[in-house]
Amino acid sequence: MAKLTIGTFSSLIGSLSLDFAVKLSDAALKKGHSVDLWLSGNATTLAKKDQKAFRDYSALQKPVEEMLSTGRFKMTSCEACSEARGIHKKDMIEGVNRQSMDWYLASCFSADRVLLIGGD
Amino acid sequence: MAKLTIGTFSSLIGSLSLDFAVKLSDAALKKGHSVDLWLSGNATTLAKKDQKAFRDYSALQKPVEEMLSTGRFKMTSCEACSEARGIHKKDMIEGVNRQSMDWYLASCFSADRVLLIGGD
Amino acid sequence: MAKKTLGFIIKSLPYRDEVSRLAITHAISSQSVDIYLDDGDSVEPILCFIDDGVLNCIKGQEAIKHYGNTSIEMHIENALLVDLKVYICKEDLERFGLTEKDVVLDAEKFGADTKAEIVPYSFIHQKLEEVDHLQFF
Amino acid sequence: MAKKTLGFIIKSLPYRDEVSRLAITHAISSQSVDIYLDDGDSVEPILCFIDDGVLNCIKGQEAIKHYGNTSIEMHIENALLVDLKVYICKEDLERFGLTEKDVVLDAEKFGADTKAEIVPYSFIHQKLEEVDHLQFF
Amino acid sequence: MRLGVFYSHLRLGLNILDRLRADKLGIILVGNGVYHGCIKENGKKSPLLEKENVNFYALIEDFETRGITADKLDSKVKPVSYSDLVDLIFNDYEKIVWI
Amino acid sequence: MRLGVFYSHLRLGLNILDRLRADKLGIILVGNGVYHGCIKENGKKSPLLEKENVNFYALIEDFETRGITADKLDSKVKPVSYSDLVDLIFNDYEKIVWI
Repeated sequence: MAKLTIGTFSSLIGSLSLDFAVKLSDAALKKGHSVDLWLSGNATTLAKKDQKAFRDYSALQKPVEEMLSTGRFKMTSCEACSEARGIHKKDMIEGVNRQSMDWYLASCFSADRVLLIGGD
Repeated sequence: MAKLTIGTFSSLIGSLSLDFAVKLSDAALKKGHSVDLWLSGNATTLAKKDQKAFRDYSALQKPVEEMLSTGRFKMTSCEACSEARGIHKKDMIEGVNRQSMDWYLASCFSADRVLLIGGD
Repeated sequence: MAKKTLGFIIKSLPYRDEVSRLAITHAISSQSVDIYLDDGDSVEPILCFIDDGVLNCIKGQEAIKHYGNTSIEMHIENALLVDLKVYICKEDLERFGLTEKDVVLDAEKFGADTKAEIVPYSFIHQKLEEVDHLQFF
Repeated sequence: MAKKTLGFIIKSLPYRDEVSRLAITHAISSQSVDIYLDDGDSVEPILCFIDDGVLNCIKGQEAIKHYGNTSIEMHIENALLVDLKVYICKEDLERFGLTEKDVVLDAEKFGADTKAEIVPYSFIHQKLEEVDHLQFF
Repeated sequence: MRLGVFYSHLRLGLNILDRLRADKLGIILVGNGVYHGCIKENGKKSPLLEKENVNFYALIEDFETRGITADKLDSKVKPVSYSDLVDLIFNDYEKIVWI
Repeated sequence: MRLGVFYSHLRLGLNILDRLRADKLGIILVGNGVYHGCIKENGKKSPLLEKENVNFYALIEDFETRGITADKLDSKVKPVSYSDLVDLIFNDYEKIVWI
């Protein structure tokens, strides 16, 4: 089984790019692969806990928690990008890591495939 | 003196559109006008308190607090857009209001000029 | 007793940023704006889809099925349900080879009387002139 | 002992979204990636500016003065300071009427030896082929 | 190289795609990129589809979200699911990018 | 109507601008829109500047942020500050939009 590293910059709601990242991760996990999901820039808003699920907005906390429970999914949020947005360690979904950007590069090092979803 | 209502959807960091909204508000206040700033969509991230100021990122909490202190600046954040992002009343900069979208329309009603900054 | 008209002009694609969705939800919120206004005062929004924005109006959007999100189509239906004026630019539909059969024009299934209208750009431009405030999304 | 090369291809305008800035800061973070890797393993980023992305390289950006934000120019200088390879597409510069005088090519004032290079697109495309992983920003 | 490109725009980035060369090139239409697979503008199909020796795909979830059914897709464009994407990523292409 | 348009893109929305008519039309280049005021692509200045009977402005803070100096601006384009924008908004234009 192989490893996919996904990097994302998109914000939680709006572009559906984070929905894409979450759904692609889920599909890869279901096929037995492992996935590292790196959140940088506005994507760090995905790691904020206590998102209220409305029908008009993407609500990704639940699928993220389900994927974390597989043990083959790691989600890591850029520390500086989070702090700049007022999202602190205590605000984050349990099981999501915070690291500096070098973590992403290390994840790329050991990945079989890397997909960086740029833009917002 | 006149009233300017600005609506914004852009996220705190990246596009500088919120920086634009804040700087334009400040310039209008300095000329004696009053300003309503409506935060919807990703712009609700501007109302999150405890933003850490880094040189690499926009850090707008301080100018917002200074403008609030003039008494001629109101900043109001969309309630549902905030909750969907896990930003609750307790997470917000002091003095910033939360309302539903009709507040913005009422603000437009009494505004001399309305500028909606769309996109992200 | 005053009425202010607000033009909501949607030029952006659906499901890219959140702008077309927010345009419609903001327009619909005019239904409850009275609590902030004096008796007899009111706000009337007009929704116009132009340029790439007309692609928001394509029927049969399966956003709920695939992403669990309300579709833009449902928002347009909600706007018709509360009798908002909705205009779709004829020339832009034609540019994309779309006809009235392809787009949301009514919400009859929910009992709405109001229908969206396909109108020439010149009609929409007239609305841009008439409204009190103008906003592009 | 392995080295993985990562291509960071910047096609986006500066100060629009955050993407060009994040591309460069991520590339620079290769300086501290060792803590996660086995001895002797390393990651080598290559930065290429193409298409509208070459506008990130214009000299004299006053982002600090006006918005209190580090400029993209300063990030490029930082990249050169840590000896990253930086390539700027010749054809795209020419398309915008820009010459080597207009763009950031060195960070000599900070003591950097490494210089950015203006190269034809074919050279950049060769790099796209050579790197282990490719990322467009 | 075998390059898989996720393409998410209607208006931006076409010239980037135009310059990309690969031994095997796949273009996977996602997000608002799916319109290229079906919409004719001024009666002409997207210039993207003219690019030769390319395998075109479109993400079912994304075109259906926008009210487009598979029968509207150009015959060159193959509908794929998220599950199919995983196989394309690991089996068909060695490098994958998002534009 | 007297219409002031804030224009923030390099690539998007040009056709929207093209169709706008007003008794008095101002186009204020902000964000990445400022490139239209100075960059010549393939030797040609932006088609935007060909539009007639338009007052063009460019936000000083935004072009300087991008490394552009006022002397590089086309002679049709007037540099303005945030403070100037406030006057344009309240004195020169009765409707203002952002594209």
